[in-house]
Amino acid sequence: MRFSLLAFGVAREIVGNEITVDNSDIRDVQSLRIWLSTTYPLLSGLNKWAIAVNEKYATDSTLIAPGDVVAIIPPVSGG
Amino acid sequence: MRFSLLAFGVAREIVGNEITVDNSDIRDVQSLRIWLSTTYPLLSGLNKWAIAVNEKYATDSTLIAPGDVVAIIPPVSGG
Amino acid sequence: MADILLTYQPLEFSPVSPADGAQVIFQGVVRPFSKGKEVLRLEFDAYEPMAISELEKIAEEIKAKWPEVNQVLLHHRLGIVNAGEMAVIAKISSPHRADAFEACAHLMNRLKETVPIWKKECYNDGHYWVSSTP
Amino acid sequence: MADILLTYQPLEFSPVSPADGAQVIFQGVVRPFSKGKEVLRLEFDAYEPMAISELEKIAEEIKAKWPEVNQVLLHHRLGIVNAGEMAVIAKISSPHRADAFEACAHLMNRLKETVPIWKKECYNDGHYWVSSTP
Repeated sequence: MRFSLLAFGVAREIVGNEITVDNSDIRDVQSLRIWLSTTYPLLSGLNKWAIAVNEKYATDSTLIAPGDVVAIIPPVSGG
Repeated sequence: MRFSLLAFGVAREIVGNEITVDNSDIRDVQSLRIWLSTTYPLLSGLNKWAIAVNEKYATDSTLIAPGDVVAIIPPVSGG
Repeated sequence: MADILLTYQPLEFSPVSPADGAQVIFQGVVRPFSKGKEVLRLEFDAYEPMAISELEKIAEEIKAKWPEVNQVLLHHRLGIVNAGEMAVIAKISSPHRADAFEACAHLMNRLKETVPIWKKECYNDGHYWVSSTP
Repeated sequence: MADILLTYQPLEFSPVSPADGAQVIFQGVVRPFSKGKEVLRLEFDAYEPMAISELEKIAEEIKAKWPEVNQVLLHHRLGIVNAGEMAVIAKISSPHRADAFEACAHLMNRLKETVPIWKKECYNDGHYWVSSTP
Protein backbone atom coordinates (compact mmCIF):
# COMPACT_ATOMS: atom_id res chain seq x y z
CA MET A 1 0.00 0.00 0.00
CA ARG A 2 1.35 3.40 -1.03
CA PHE A 3 0.60 6.67 0.66
CA SER A 4 2.27 10.02 1.31
CA LEU A 5 3.67 10.77 4.74
CA LEU A 6 4.27 14.38 5.74
CA ALA A 7 6.23 15.47 8.79
CA PHE A 8 6.23 18.84 10.55
CA GLY A 9 8.14 20.71 13.23
CA VAL A 10 10.67 18.59 15.05
CA ALA A 11 9.51 15.47 13.15
CA ARG A 12 10.42 17.10 9.85
CA GLU A 13 14.04 17.21 11.05
CA ILE A 14 13.92 13.44 11.62
CA VAL A 15 11.79 12.14 8.74
CA GLY A 16 12.07 14.89 6.10
CA ASN A 17 9.34 17.01 4.50
CA GLU A 18 7.49 14.26 2.72
CA ILE A 19 8.14 10.62 1.91
CA THR A 20 6.20 8.00 0.04
CA VAL A 21 5.56 4.90 2.10
CA ASP A 22 4.98 1.60 0.29
CA ASN A 23 4.51 -1.13 2.88
CA SER A 24 1.83 -3.80 2.96
CA ASP A 25 2.04 -4.23 6.77
CA ILE A 26 0.60 -0.74 7.34
CA ARG A 27 -3.20 -0.81 7.36
CA ASP A 28 -4.08 1.60 10.14
CA VAL A 29 -2.55 4.27 12.38
CA GLN A 30 -1.43 1.75 14.98
CA SER A 31 0.62 -0.25 12.47
CA LEU A 32 2.01 3.01 11.05
CA ARG A 33 3.18 4.03 14.52
CA ILE A 34 4.99 0.68 14.93
CA TRP A 35 6.68 1.08 11.54
CA LEU A 36 7.66 4.72 12.29
CA SER A 37 9.19 3.87 15.67
CA THR A 38 11.27 1.10 14.11
CA THR A 39 12.33 3.11 11.07
CA TYR A 40 12.97 6.43 12.87
CA PRO A 41 14.04 5.59 16.44
CA LEU A 42 14.56 9.30 17.21
CA LEU A 43 10.76 9.77 17.11
CA SER A 44 10.55 7.76 20.34
CA GLY A 45 12.47 10.49 22.17
CA LEU A 46 9.80 13.09 21.45
CA ASN A 47 6.70 14.05 23.39
CA LYS A 48 3.59 12.16 22.28
CA TRP A 49 2.77 13.02 18.67
CA ALA A 50 -0.52 12.64 16.84
CA ILE A 51 -1.24 11.32 13.36
CA ALA A 52 -3.52 13.07 10.88
CA VAL A 53 -5.10 11.23 7.97
CA ASN A 54 -6.32 13.47 5.15
CA GLU A 55 -5.95 16.59 7.31
CA LYS A 56 -7.99 15.26 10.25
CA TYR A 57 -6.76 13.99 13.62
CA ALA A 58 -6.81 10.17 13.60
CA THR A 59 -6.93 7.55 16.35
CA ASP A 60 -4.92 4.31 16.44
CA SER A 61 -7.81 2.43 14.80
CA THR A 62 -8.18 4.86 11.86
CA LEU A 63 -7.61 2.93 8.62
CA ILE A 64 -5.11 4.11 6.03
CA ALA A 65 -6.09 3.65 2.37
CA PRO A 66 -3.94 3.87 -0.76
CA GLY A 67 -3.45 7.47 -1.80
CA ASP A 68 -4.19 8.91 1.65
CA VAL A 69 -2.18 11.84 2.94
CA VAL A 70 -0.86 11.00 6.37
CA ALA A 71 1.00 13.42 8.65
CA ILE A 72 3.04 13.27 11.84
CA ILE A 73 1.77 16.02 14.18
CA PRO A 74 4.13 16.74 17.10
CA PRO A 75 2.65 18.65 20.07
CA VAL A 76 1.44 21.94 18.56
CA SER A 77 2.89 25.22 19.80
CA GLY A 78 1.37 28.04 17.79
CA GLY A 79 0.48 31.47 19.11
CA MET B 1 -20.57 78.23 54.66
CA ARG B 2 -19.46 78.74 51.06
CA PHE B 3 -18.37 76.01 48.69
CA SER B 4 -18.45 75.23 44.97
CA LEU B 5 -20.96 72.73 43.67
CA LEU B 6 -20.35 71.09 40.29
CA ALA B 7 -22.90 69.05 38.38
CA PHE B 8 -22.36 66.57 35.54
CA GLY B 9 -24.34 64.59 33.01
CA VAL B 10 -28.07 64.81 33.50
CA ALA B 11 -27.57 66.80 36.72
CA ARG B 12 -25.79 69.53 34.80
CA GLU B 13 -29.00 70.09 32.82
CA ILE B 14 -30.87 70.66 36.11
CA VAL B 15 -28.38 72.52 38.29
CA GLY B 16 -25.98 74.09 35.78
CA ASN B 17 -22.23 73.62 35.37
CA GLU B 18 -21.14 75.11 38.64
CA ILE B 19 -22.78 77.15 41.38
CA THR B 20 -21.53 78.64 44.60
CA VAL B 21 -23.53 77.49 47.61
CA ASP B 22 -23.58 79.74 50.69
CA ASN B 23 -25.81 78.14 53.31
CA SER B 24 -25.10 77.68 56.99
CA ASP B 25 -27.46 74.66 57.29
CA ILE B 26 -25.19 72.51 55.11
CA ARG B 27 -22.47 70.82 57.16
CA ASP B 28 -22.25 67.37 55.63
CA VAL B 29 -23.36 65.38 52.60
CA GLN B 30 -26.66 64.40 54.21
CA SER B 31 -27.70 68.02 54.76
CA LEU B 32 -26.52 68.90 51.24
CA ARG B 33 -28.77 66.18 49.82
CA ILE B 34 -31.76 67.61 51.70
CA TRP B 35 -31.03 71.11 50.43
CA LEU B 36 -30.52 69.85 46.84
CA SER B 37 -33.80 67.91 46.80
CA THR B 38 -35.69 70.96 48.03
CA THR B 39 -33.96 73.43 45.71
CA TYR B 40 -33.93 71.20 42.58
CA PRO B 41 -36.99 68.90 42.79
CA LEU B 42 -36.12 67.39 39.39
CA LEU B 43 -33.12 65.67 41.00
CA SER B 44 -35.55 63.41 42.86
CA GLY B 45 -36.71 61.91 39.56
CA LEU B 46 -33.23 60.58 38.73
CA ASN B 47 -31.61 57.29 39.58
CA LYS B 48 -29.59 57.40 42.80
CA TRP B 49 -26.71 59.83 42.47
CA ALA B 50 -23.52 60.05 44.49
CA ILE B 51 -21.73 63.06 45.94
CA ALA B 52 -18.01 63.65 45.61
CA VAL B 53 -16.11 65.95 47.95
CA ASN B 54 -12.77 67.17 46.64
CA GLU B 55 -12.81 64.58 43.83
CA LYS B 56 -13.47 61.57 46.08
CA TYR B 57 -16.70 59.63 46.57
CA ALA B 58 -18.33 60.73 49.83
CA THR B 59 -20.84 59.12 52.19
CA ASP B 60 -23.78 60.87 53.87
CA SER B 61 -21.64 61.53 56.96
CA THR B 62 -18.74 63.16 55.06
CA LEU B 63 -18.29 66.72 56.34
CA ILE B 64 -18.21 69.67 53.97
CA ALA B 65 -15.76 72.46 54.83
CA PRO B 66 -15.59 76.01 53.46
CA GLY B 67 -13.78 76.07 50.12
CA ASP B 68 -14.45 72.39 49.35
CA VAL B 69 -15.30 71.36 45.80
CA VAL B 70 -18.43 69.26 45.89
CA ALA B 71 -19.94 67.45 42.88
CA ILE B 72 -23.17 65.68 41.99
CA ILE B 73 -22.30 62.34 40.37
CA PRO B 74 -25.23 60.69 38.53
CA PRO B 75 -24.88 56.96 37.74
CA VAL B 76 -21.77 56.72 35.58
CA SER B 77 -22.02 55.37 32.04
CA GLY B 78 -18.60 55.59 30.42
CA GLY B 79 -17.15 53.08 28.00
CA MET C 1 2.87 52.69 34.58
CA ALA C 2 -0.71 53.66 33.74
CA ASP C 3 -1.32 55.42 30.44
CA ILE C 4 -4.56 57.33 31.00
CA LEU C 5 -6.02 59.84 28.56
CA LEU C 6 -9.32 61.69 28.27
CA THR C 7 -9.46 63.44 24.92
CA TYR C 8 -11.79 65.32 22.59
CA GLN C 9 -9.80 63.98 19.59
CA PRO C 10 -10.30 60.66 17.74
CA LEU C 11 -8.57 57.75 19.49
CA GLU C 12 -5.41 56.31 17.97
CA PHE C 13 -4.46 52.66 17.87
CA SER C 14 -1.93 51.76 20.49
CA PRO C 15 1.38 50.51 19.11
CA VAL C 16 2.68 47.03 19.87
CA SER C 17 4.69 46.84 23.11
CA PRO C 18 7.67 44.80 21.95
CA ALA C 19 8.69 43.37 25.33
CA ASP C 20 5.35 41.87 26.36
CA GLY C 21 4.26 38.53 25.01
CA ALA C 22 0.53 39.01 25.56
CA GLN C 23 -1.39 42.18 24.75
CA VAL C 24 -5.17 42.32 25.10
CA ILE C 25 -6.97 45.33 23.68
CA PHE C 26 -10.60 46.31 24.08
CA GLN C 27 -12.16 48.74 21.60
CA GLY C 28 -15.57 50.16 22.42
CA VAL C 29 -17.30 51.46 19.32
CA VAL C 30 -20.46 53.57 19.14
CA ARG C 31 -23.22 51.37 17.79
CA PRO C 32 -25.62 52.91 15.27
CA PHE C 33 -28.64 51.52 17.13
CA SER C 34 -29.62 51.32 20.80
CA LYS C 35 -32.81 49.57 21.89
CA GLY C 36 -34.03 49.66 18.28
CA LYS C 37 -33.58 53.42 17.85
CA GLU C 38 -31.07 54.97 15.48
CA VAL C 39 -28.29 56.71 17.41
CA LEU C 40 -26.92 59.77 15.61
CA ARG C 41 -24.06 60.32 18.02
CA LEU C 42 -23.01 60.05 21.64
CA GLU C 43 -21.89 62.91 23.83
CA PHE C 44 -19.61 62.13 26.75
CA ASP C 45 -19.34 64.35 29.81
CA ALA C 46 -16.68 63.76 32.49
CA TYR C 47 -15.51 65.11 35.80
CA GLU C 48 -12.00 65.04 34.41
CA PRO C 49 -9.68 65.26 37.45
CA MET C 50 -11.78 62.77 39.42
CA ALA C 51 -12.10 60.44 36.42
CA ILE C 52 -8.32 60.38 36.08
CA SER C 53 -7.81 59.72 39.78
CA GLU C 54 -10.41 56.90 39.74
CA LEU C 55 -8.69 55.37 36.71
CA GLU C 56 -5.34 55.55 38.50
CA LYS C 57 -6.91 53.70 41.44
CA ILE C 58 -8.12 50.97 39.07
CA ALA C 59 -4.64 50.69 37.57
CA GLU C 60 -3.23 50.24 41.09
CA GLU C 61 -5.83 47.53 41.79
CA ILE C 62 -4.77 45.73 38.63
CA LYS C 63 -1.07 45.91 39.53
CA ALA C 64 -1.89 44.48 42.98
CA LYS C 65 -4.06 41.66 41.64
CA TRP C 66 -1.94 40.76 38.58
CA PRO C 67 1.64 41.76 39.51
CA GLU C 68 3.08 40.63 36.17
CA VAL C 69 1.02 43.16 34.21
CA ASN C 70 3.40 45.72 32.69
CA GLN C 71 1.07 48.15 30.96
CA VAL C 72 -2.40 49.49 31.76
CA LEU C 73 -3.77 51.82 29.11
CA LEU C 74 -7.18 53.51 29.07
CA HIS C 75 -8.03 56.22 26.56
CA HIS C 76 -11.57 57.60 26.56
CA ARG C 77 -13.09 60.12 24.21
CA LEU C 78 -15.14 63.04 25.51
CA GLY C 79 -17.58 65.31 23.70
CA ILE C 80 -19.26 64.20 20.49
CA VAL C 81 -18.50 60.69 19.18
CA ASN C 82 -20.30 59.55 16.04
CA ALA C 83 -21.66 56.08 15.33
CA GLY C 84 -18.89 53.79 14.10
CA GLU C 85 -16.15 55.66 15.99
CA MET C 86 -14.22 54.35 18.98
CA ALA C 87 -15.31 55.79 22.32
CA VAL C 88 -12.82 53.88 24.45
CA ILE C 89 -9.68 51.80 24.05
CA ALA C 90 -8.22 49.71 26.87
CA LYS C 91 -5.01 47.72 26.70
CA ILE C 92 -3.18 45.40 29.07
CA SER C 93 0.30 44.04 28.36
CA SER C 94 1.63 41.12 30.32
CA PRO C 95 3.98 38.18 29.88
CA HIS C 96 1.02 35.75 29.96
CA ARG C 97 -2.26 35.89 28.17
CA ALA C 98 -4.60 34.69 30.95
CA ASP C 99 -3.58 37.65 33.13
CA ALA C 100 -3.96 40.04 30.22
CA PHE C 101 -7.49 38.87 29.36
CA GLU C 102 -8.65 38.97 33.00
CA ALA C 103 -7.08 42.32 33.77
CA CYS C 104 -8.49 43.95 30.63
CA ALA C 105 -12.02 42.69 31.38
CA HIS C 106 -11.62 43.95 34.97
CA LEU C 107 -10.47 47.37 33.75
CA MET C 108 -13.59 47.74 31.59
CA ASN C 109 -15.91 46.49 34.36
CA ARG C 110 -14.45 48.93 36.88
CA LEU C 111 -14.52 51.80 34.38
CA LYS C 112 -18.26 51.31 34.10
CA GLU C 113 -18.73 51.15 37.88
CA THR C 114 -16.75 54.02 39.36
CA VAL C 115 -15.28 56.41 36.81
CA PRO C 116 -17.25 59.69 36.53
CA ILE C 117 -17.92 59.72 32.79
CA TRP C 118 -21.45 60.06 31.39
CA LYS C 119 -22.89 59.07 28.05
CA LYS C 120 -25.75 60.86 26.31
CA GLU C 121 -27.39 59.10 23.36
CA CYS C 122 -28.65 61.56 20.74
CA TYR C 123 -31.50 60.52 18.44
CA ASN C 124 -33.44 62.33 15.72
CA ASP C 125 -36.13 63.20 18.24
CA GLY C 126 -34.26 63.89 21.46
CA HIS C 127 -31.58 62.60 23.77
CA TYR C 128 -31.16 60.28 26.76
CA TRP C 129 -28.54 60.22 29.52
CA VAL C 130 -27.78 56.50 29.83
CA SER C 131 -28.59 54.93 33.25
CA SER C 132 -29.64 58.29 34.69
CA THR C 133 -33.41 57.97 34.89
CA PRO C 134 -35.62 55.07 35.98
CA MET D 1 -17.65 34.83 8.90
CA ALA D 2 -14.20 33.68 10.01
CA ASP D 3 -11.25 35.72 8.78
CA ILE D 4 -8.34 33.25 8.89
CA LEU D 5 -4.89 33.94 7.50
CA LEU D 6 -1.53 32.19 7.66
CA THR D 7 1.12 34.47 6.21
CA TYR D 8 4.87 34.88 5.82
CA GLN D 9 4.43 38.69 5.85
CA PRO D 10 4.29 40.99 8.91
CA LEU D 11 0.83 41.12 10.47
CA GLU D 12 -1.30 44.22 9.98
CA PHE D 13 -3.55 45.77 12.58
CA SER D 14 -7.17 44.92 12.05
CA PRO D 15 -9.40 47.93 11.34
CA VAL D 16 -12.27 48.87 13.63
CA SER D 17 -15.53 47.06 12.79
CA PRO D 18 -17.97 49.96 12.92
CA ALA D 19 -21.14 47.97 13.65
CA ASP D 20 -19.94 46.05 16.71
CA GLY D 21 -19.89 47.69 20.10
CA ALA D 22 -17.27 45.44 21.67
CA GLN D 23 -14.06 44.36 19.99
CA VAL D 24 -11.43 42.36 21.86
CA ILE D 25 -8.05 41.88 20.25
CA PHE D 26 -5.19 39.65 21.33
CA GLN D 27 -1.68 40.37 20.06
CA GLY D 28 0.98 37.74 20.67
CA VAL D 29 4.44 39.24 20.43
CA VAL D 30 7.77 37.39 20.31
CA ARG D 31 9.50 37.98 23.63
CA PRO D 32 13.26 38.60 23.56
CA PHE D 33 13.86 36.09 26.37
CA SER D 34 12.55 32.60 27.10
CA LYS D 35 13.51 30.78 30.30
CA GLY D 36 16.33 33.29 30.81
CA LYS D 37 17.91 32.75 27.37
CA GLU D 38 18.01 35.43 24.68
CA VAL D 39 15.74 34.50 21.77
CA LEU D 40 17.04 35.76 18.43
CA ARG D 41 13.96 34.80 16.49
CA LEU D 42 11.17 32.26 16.20
CA GLU D 43 10.47 30.07 13.22
CA PHE D 44 6.93 28.81 12.72
CA ASP D 45 6.10 25.69 10.75
CA ALA D 46 2.51 24.76 9.86
CA TYR D 47 0.50 22.07 8.14
CA GLU D 48 -1.35 24.81 6.33
CA PRO D 49 -4.53 23.19 4.96
CA MET D 50 -5.14 21.31 8.22
CA ALA D 51 -4.37 24.42 10.32
CA ILE D 52 -6.96 26.38 8.35
CA SER D 53 -9.57 23.65 8.71
CA GLU D 54 -8.91 23.36 12.48
CA LEU D 55 -9.24 27.15 12.82
CA GLU D 56 -12.53 27.05 10.92
CA LYS D 57 -13.77 24.39 13.37
CA ILE D 58 -12.84 26.67 16.28
CA ALA D 59 -14.71 29.57 14.65
CA GLU D 60 -17.78 27.33 14.33
CA GLU D 61 -17.47 26.36 18.02
CA ILE D 62 -17.36 30.04 18.94
CA LYS D 63 -20.44 30.86 16.85
CA ALA D 64 -22.28 27.97 18.54
CA LYS D 65 -21.27 28.97 22.07
CA TRP D 66 -21.58 32.78 21.65
CA PRO D 67 -24.22 33.27 18.93
CA GLU D 68 -24.01 37.07 19.09
CA VAL D 69 -20.36 37.10 18.00
CA ASN D 70 -20.16 38.70 14.55
CA GLN D 71 -16.47 38.44 13.70
CA VAL D 72 -13.79 35.84 14.41
CA LEU D 73 -10.35 36.82 13.12
CA LEU D 74 -7.12 34.84 13.49
CA HIS D 75 -3.99 35.82 11.61
CA HIS D 76 -0.80 33.85 12.30
CA ARG D 77 2.65 34.44 10.93
CA LEU D 78 4.73 31.58 9.56
CA GLY D 79 8.46 31.37 8.90
CA ILE D 80 10.89 33.69 10.69
CA VAL D 81 9.48 36.14 13.24
CA ASN D 82 11.95 38.35 15.11
CA ALA D 83 11.77 39.36 18.76
CA GLY D 84 9.39 42.30 19.21
CA GLU D 85 7.24 41.35 16.21
CA MET D 86 3.67 40.05 16.35
CA ALA D 87 3.35 36.32 15.77
CA VAL D 88 -0.43 36.18 16.09
CA ILE D 89 -3.40 38.49 16.19
CA ALA D 90 -6.88 37.36 17.23
CA LYS D 91 -10.01 39.50 17.22
CA ILE D 92 -13.61 38.97 18.26
CA SER D 93 -16.36 41.50 17.57
CA SER D 94 -19.66 41.27 19.36
CA PRO D 95 -22.43 43.53 20.61
CA HIS D 96 -21.41 42.86 24.24
CA ARG D 97 -18.00 42.89 25.83
CA ALA D 98 -18.32 39.85 28.12
CA ASP D 99 -18.90 37.58 25.10
CA ALA D 100 -16.03 39.20 23.23
CA PHE D 101 -13.53 38.69 26.09
CA GLU D 102 -14.58 35.07 26.67
CA ALA D 103 -14.63 34.13 22.99
CA CYS D 104 -11.23 35.71 22.31
CA ALA D 105 -9.63 33.88 25.27
CA HIS D 106 -11.26 30.64 24.03
CA LEU D 107 -9.93 31.20 20.51
CA MET D 108 -6.37 31.55 21.82
CA ASN D 109 -6.71 28.52 24.14
CA ARG D 110 -8.00 26.32 21.33
CA LEU D 111 -5.36 27.59 18.90
CA LYS D 112 -2.72 26.30 21.31
CA GLU D 113 -4.45 22.93 21.75
CA THR D 114 -5.39 21.73 18.28
CA VAL D 115 -4.05 23.85 15.42
CA PRO D 116 -1.02 22.27 13.70
CA ILE D 117 1.45 25.13 13.97
CA TRP D 118 4.89 24.66 15.52
CA LYS D 119 7.26 27.14 17.07
CA LYS D 120 11.05 26.84 17.05
CA GLU D 121 13.01 29.14 19.35
CA CYS D 122 16.40 30.11 17.91
CA TYR D 123 19.21 31.13 20.26
CA ASN D 124 22.85 32.06 19.70
CA ASP D 125 23.87 28.48 20.41
CA GLY D 126 21.14 26.35 18.89
CA HIS D 127 17.38 25.95 18.62
CA TYR D 128 14.48 24.27 20.40
CA TRP D 129 11.09 23.08 19.11
CA VAL D 130 8.73 24.24 21.88
CA SER D 131 6.82 21.43 23.67
CA SER D 132 8.30 18.77 21.42
CA THR D 133 10.80 17.07 23.69
CA PRO D 134 10.54 15.99 27.34
